[in-house]
Amino acid sequence: MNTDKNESPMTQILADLKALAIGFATTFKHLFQKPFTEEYPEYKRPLPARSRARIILTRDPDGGERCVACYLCSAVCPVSCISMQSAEQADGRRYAPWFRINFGRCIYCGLCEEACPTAAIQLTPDFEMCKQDILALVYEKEDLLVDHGGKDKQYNFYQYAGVVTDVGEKGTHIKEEKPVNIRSNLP
Amino acid sequence: MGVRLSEIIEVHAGGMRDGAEFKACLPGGASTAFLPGEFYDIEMDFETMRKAGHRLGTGAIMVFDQKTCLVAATLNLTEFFARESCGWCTPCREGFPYMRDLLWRIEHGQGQEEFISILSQMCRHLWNSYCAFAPGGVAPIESLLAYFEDEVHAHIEKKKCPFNDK
Amino acid sequence: MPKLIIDNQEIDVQPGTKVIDAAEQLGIMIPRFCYHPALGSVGACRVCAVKFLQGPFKGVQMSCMIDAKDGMVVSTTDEEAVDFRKYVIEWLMLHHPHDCPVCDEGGHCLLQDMTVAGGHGLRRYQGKKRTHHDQHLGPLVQHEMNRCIQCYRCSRFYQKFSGYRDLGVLQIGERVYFGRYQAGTLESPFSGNLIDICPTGVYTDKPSRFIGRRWDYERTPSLCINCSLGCHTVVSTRYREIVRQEARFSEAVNGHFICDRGRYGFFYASQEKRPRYAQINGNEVSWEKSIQTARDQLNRISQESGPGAVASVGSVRSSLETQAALSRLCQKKGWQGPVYWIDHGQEMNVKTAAAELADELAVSLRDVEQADYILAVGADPVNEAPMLVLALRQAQRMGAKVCFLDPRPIGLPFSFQHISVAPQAMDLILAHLLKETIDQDTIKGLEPHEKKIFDAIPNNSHLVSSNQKLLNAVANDIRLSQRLVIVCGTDVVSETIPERAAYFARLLAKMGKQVGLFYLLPGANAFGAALLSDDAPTFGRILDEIEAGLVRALVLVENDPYGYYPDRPRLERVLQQLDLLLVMDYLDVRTIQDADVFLPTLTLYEAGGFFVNQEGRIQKASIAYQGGHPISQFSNGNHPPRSFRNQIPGKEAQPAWQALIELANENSATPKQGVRADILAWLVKTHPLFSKLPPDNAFPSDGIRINPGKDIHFRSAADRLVVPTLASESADQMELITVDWTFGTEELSTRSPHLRKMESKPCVFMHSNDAAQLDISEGDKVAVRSDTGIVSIHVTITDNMAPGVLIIPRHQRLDWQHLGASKITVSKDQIRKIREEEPC
Amino acid sequence: MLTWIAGFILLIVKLGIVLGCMLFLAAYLVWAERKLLARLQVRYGPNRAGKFGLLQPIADSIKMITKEDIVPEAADRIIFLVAPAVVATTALLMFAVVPFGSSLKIWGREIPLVISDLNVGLLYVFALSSLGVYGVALGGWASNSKFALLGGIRGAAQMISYELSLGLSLIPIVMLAQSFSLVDIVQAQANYPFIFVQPISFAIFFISAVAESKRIPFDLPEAENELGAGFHMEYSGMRFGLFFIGEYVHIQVLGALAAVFFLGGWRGPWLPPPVWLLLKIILVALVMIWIRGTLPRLRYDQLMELGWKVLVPAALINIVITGAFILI
Repeated sequence: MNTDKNESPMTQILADLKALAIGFATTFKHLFQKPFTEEYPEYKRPLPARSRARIILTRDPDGGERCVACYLCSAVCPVSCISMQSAEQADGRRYAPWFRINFGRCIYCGLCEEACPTAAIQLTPDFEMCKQDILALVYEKEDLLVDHGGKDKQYNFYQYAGVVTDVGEKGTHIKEEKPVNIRSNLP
Repeated sequence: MGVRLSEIIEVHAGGMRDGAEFKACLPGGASTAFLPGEFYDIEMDFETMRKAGHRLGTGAIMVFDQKTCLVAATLNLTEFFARESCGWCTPCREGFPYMRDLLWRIEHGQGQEEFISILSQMCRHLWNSYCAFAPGGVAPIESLLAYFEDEVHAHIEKKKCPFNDK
Repeated sequence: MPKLIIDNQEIDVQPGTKVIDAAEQLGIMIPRFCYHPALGSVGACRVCAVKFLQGPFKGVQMSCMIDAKDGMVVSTTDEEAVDFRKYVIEWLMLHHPHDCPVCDEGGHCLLQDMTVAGGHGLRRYQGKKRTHHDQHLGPLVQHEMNRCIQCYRCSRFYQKFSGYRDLGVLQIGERVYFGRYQAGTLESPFSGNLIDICPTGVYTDKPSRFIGRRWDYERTPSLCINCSLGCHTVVSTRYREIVRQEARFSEAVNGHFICDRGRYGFFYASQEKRPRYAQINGNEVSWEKSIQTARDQLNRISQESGPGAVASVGSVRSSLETQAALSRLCQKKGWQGPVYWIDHGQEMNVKTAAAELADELAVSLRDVEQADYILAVGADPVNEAPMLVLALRQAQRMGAKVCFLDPRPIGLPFSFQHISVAPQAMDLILAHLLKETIDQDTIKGLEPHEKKIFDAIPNNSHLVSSNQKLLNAVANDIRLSQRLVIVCGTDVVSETIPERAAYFARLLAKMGKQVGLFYLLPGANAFGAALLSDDAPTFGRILDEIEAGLVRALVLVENDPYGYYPDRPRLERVLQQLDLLLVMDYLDVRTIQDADVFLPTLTLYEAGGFFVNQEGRIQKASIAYQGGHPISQFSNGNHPPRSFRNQIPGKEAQPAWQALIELANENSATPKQGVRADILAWLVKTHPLFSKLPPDNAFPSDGIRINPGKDIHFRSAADRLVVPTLASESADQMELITVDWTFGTEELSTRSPHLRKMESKPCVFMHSNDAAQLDISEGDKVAVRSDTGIVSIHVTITDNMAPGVLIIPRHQRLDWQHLGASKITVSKDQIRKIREEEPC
Repeated sequence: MLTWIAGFILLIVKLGIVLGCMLFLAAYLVWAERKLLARLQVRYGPNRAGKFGLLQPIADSIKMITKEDIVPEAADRIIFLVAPAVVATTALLMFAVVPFGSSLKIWGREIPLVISDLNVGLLYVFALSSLGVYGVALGGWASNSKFALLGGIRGAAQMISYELSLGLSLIPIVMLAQSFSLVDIVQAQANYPFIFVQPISFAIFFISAVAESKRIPFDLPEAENELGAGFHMEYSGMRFGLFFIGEYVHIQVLGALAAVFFLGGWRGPWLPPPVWLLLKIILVALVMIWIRGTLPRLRYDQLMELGWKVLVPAALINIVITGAFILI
């Protein structure tokens, strides 16, 4: 209807009818095309590694849990589907005694992964996690924790953090000087 | 007062050593700026020095010849200031070690061009510290960047100290 | 009134206001690390730099160091200042560890905020980071020195502000270290404030370590009820559990700080042992059944033996609502009570304190800081009301002199005078001091009844002689001072002293001085109890009547006689004789075992309520959470249950006032809504004093002060104020008094597992002369025998106390309740040295 | 008496057959629509339940019947419950006057192949069609939800606007057939279907009919991307199903009416009349599906403009022209 004003109404109507005809012809031609659809259970399309689906908790290269229960993922989660409790391990590491993600609520936005300072929480391409019982979608730490480092195999937060854990004493971490000797007057 | 710097060096201090040429001097201890060659004949009194943008300081004159790396000299001075800071205010306590690190990197061939701007900005900001220690301490660095910037650039470009042949 | 312009906005400020505060009044928050309103400005961090465009100062200057002056034009957004501040943040972050995720300060960290706000996101520094070893600073404060940004707040608070010396700065330059010379528990009972004032995570809260983040906490304004000062706090709740308590700024009461007893004294609320279900004879039943049973039984006893056969005991730790509901119940049913006081002495002391605290004499804790002379009588602030120490310290820092008249070994973190006399002699000394101080003109101008009191003061030269010089000096100081505060305790003092202190204060006021009167009371709401317990008997009397069979039913409302009654065998015996013992409490008190009917009640965190502190200030605590089992206990520390419930588990308990009103009503159908408003309306009606009580939504944060003055009737002062004659001093007799300690004696805070670790081992204090006489040396174990029992305890010998006195803490881990009374006399042969392993 | 009983039984049988066919057809129309739409969009469409997804309608109905029937708390309960039935019933009732053959002789009885040959059949159709809008408007209103209410109001406005052009487009037919009875109208097309003489009428009728059935491009009452699901947003389970069935029955009715008014009704060579009618109905339905697969939704103002400024004037002009021709 937005054609030029100088055109006569008849030309306009004809143009409109032509446009309509082209539309109908297009859809009509589609009838005889082979559908594009990939039929899901028979054919599973390989997903890129960075697809956002099921969330995992990874481990650092030494096998320790990466999650330090800093609450950043739960803070950033727009649907509040992550909850946890932090506590201290015997070696001084901060960890989560329990960690829960309600996948019934999760919208797989990946903000938790972005917020995670230790590369612990990561999203994986595995999206097939449909359950009959909605409570079965509430994943506990046991269900989330995996035995590998996910996308980032090397990172170990405690090598940078500078706190005393089994990873190292003060001054033994990456880019750290030996602790200052406060009893010495030497320069 | 009023004695010319050249006179002090050549007459009272017995002149430069053999083969040594005057390159710069610290006119009054570690917390004064380098006096480059153009001030060789300056009169050593408060008024003249102030006019030239310098300070007389404590009167302990240190002379550097052309074979001396002034970056290394400044690094040495900054090392001293970093150690002597009392630790009360942030610019002095953290600024000097930071500048020491940057100078060390420049001297040891790890310098980057942006270090120069960081250094000059920090020099300006260290004037806002609690006492007069930091403004004094940045004087050598400020003058290094003012008069001998080429030398600093040479360090960065060659990725080593040009005075160190090894 | 200097008028200045900050960021194009004009503002008038009080002379002496710093530019940083002037900006804050305009809503411009200039970054700061070292500046703290309580600690003052020192210009160490340099992050509050702004640019002064016009006026007496020019260029980039620290806004915390410069007083606002007329004609100043200040820009906080000037490029140079912003760039400098950016550099300051960069410098501070050079060595800051990469541990925000595991740092408890994360989420309320000033450094974090400023770093993000200043836009510093990438570390340009390529060198190695400086590290420090951390120290163990005791069970309350966690130390992580790597995070330090050298703002000096901690050492300034610890040494300058509070006066303790064991934590401070070591080293110079970039090696500056904040800590103790040797690792060890911090000596100050105010160490928790380090956590609040540290702008980053060097000092973090150990009991709440790794529990949660600030943004997950529900934070509610509350009150501390661990002593009578009623400091303002804010509690953090998470998963149905109070996890942390911090100081809340209060202009009138505690300022910015609170003591450790208050800070960590809240753990009783989520104790695992806390009773949460109603019981009849030890069996859990429903709340309704319990109420019904109690009501029927009480009515039956009331009918059979008259209403006087029922007695009720209230508590000084209950809210005003509970106290009022109990009064209303007793009035309606004609029961005896509510009883609040252990014995006549305590009753007299507290009631006198409440009555004497006239409006013109009452001062707040913060007013004490303004005094130039402080005379403390029978008060031991560190142990009785710790925050008073900080107030005294501020006064002392400003040049005030502090003098203590007390038998106990007073320990304060600053210099003061201490006249150590036996409790009996205190009144005489005070009277003497009074006589020495007041000038003749004032005496002549006295009203006849006041003159009579003055004339009744005898000459006690024999008693005074040993302290003559000190007393004269004190009297002289008092005469010279202008702003005095008399602090008076109510615990170890004899019945005449609170009144004498008030009399002293009145006379000093007549001398033209600005005088304040500051009482310490035995509980958070003792003032309220004093106002609401008109003619009730003491607890001792009630026990007599139970023994005589006159009282058959006893209602204990949030009151645990086992905690304070000094004759435990008798108490046990007498409580057995009752036909009905009804106990309401939120603590796991011993009486629950004896109770026929038990009703669980709510803490102030769950029920909220009003509390009247020792200066007559009504303050409000808000409801922090709904109660019920903490999730961590409910799930055994594992993940929380996955199923839903309609009701919060363990939430059967009701506020005590609710239970009391349900008892008062004849049928069970008492609504849950509106009961509190009813009680308050009743309170206002029956006690006109409370008519000033503002509505909940308009309640001022600092509360309102009600000072009855002489409005409520107590026995006339003139009849009472006679100086007691000193009991004949026998060299063989020792006076034994029981006292409070900062940690270990107070009912609520001793239930905190963390403060448990702070408790010292109970010991008896003894003057070195007495010890020498008895051949006892430091650390020996002695058995002190009284008429009713024996207490075996280690000895601490000191010169810093009155001779002839034994001082025993009412420590929860000590069976001091076998002594028979809180003040008794024992002869020296009743003190016997025993071997360590010998049972007593 | 016997005749009356026989007539009654006959009526019931006819009703049963028609109703059964209609509902069956409605169910498979849904299947056909999904399937065809999918192909128009280069997809497969339902292909899981049975061969080619043929059991899909059954699966759907089982699902809908077993789903929880939710009534919103704030809804006007009675109206909320009745509204879907109004839509479905009025759509079904319209079929009462549609002839699906001339007549049949069984055991010597002349059985007219129409449930009821009303002499005002056309008016009856319009009356019911107008009533149908109550279901939409009331359902939207009773849900007590803003989207549903908006959908209901839009539905009412749309119906009123297009009812007019729908009615006006049929006046020439009545003029030609000289009768309101649908049977007579079909009889009048014995020589040629009216579509040849009244193409403009047919176009107006068809466009209005699509609008009447609230289908794309006129599905503003349920416009998913603005109103969620519009008037039936709060409906679930079989109540939603009733709305759904109502819509597809409506399509059939409109197809039948189009066939009766313009395509010669049950007339056609070789095949039995009801089959011809059925084929014509299906043809109309398929065209509607095709339209759905092709055209985008109109904006509300465009919808109103088309109705009032194009269709109604065009229909009026058409009447005048037809009248002139008949008079001449």
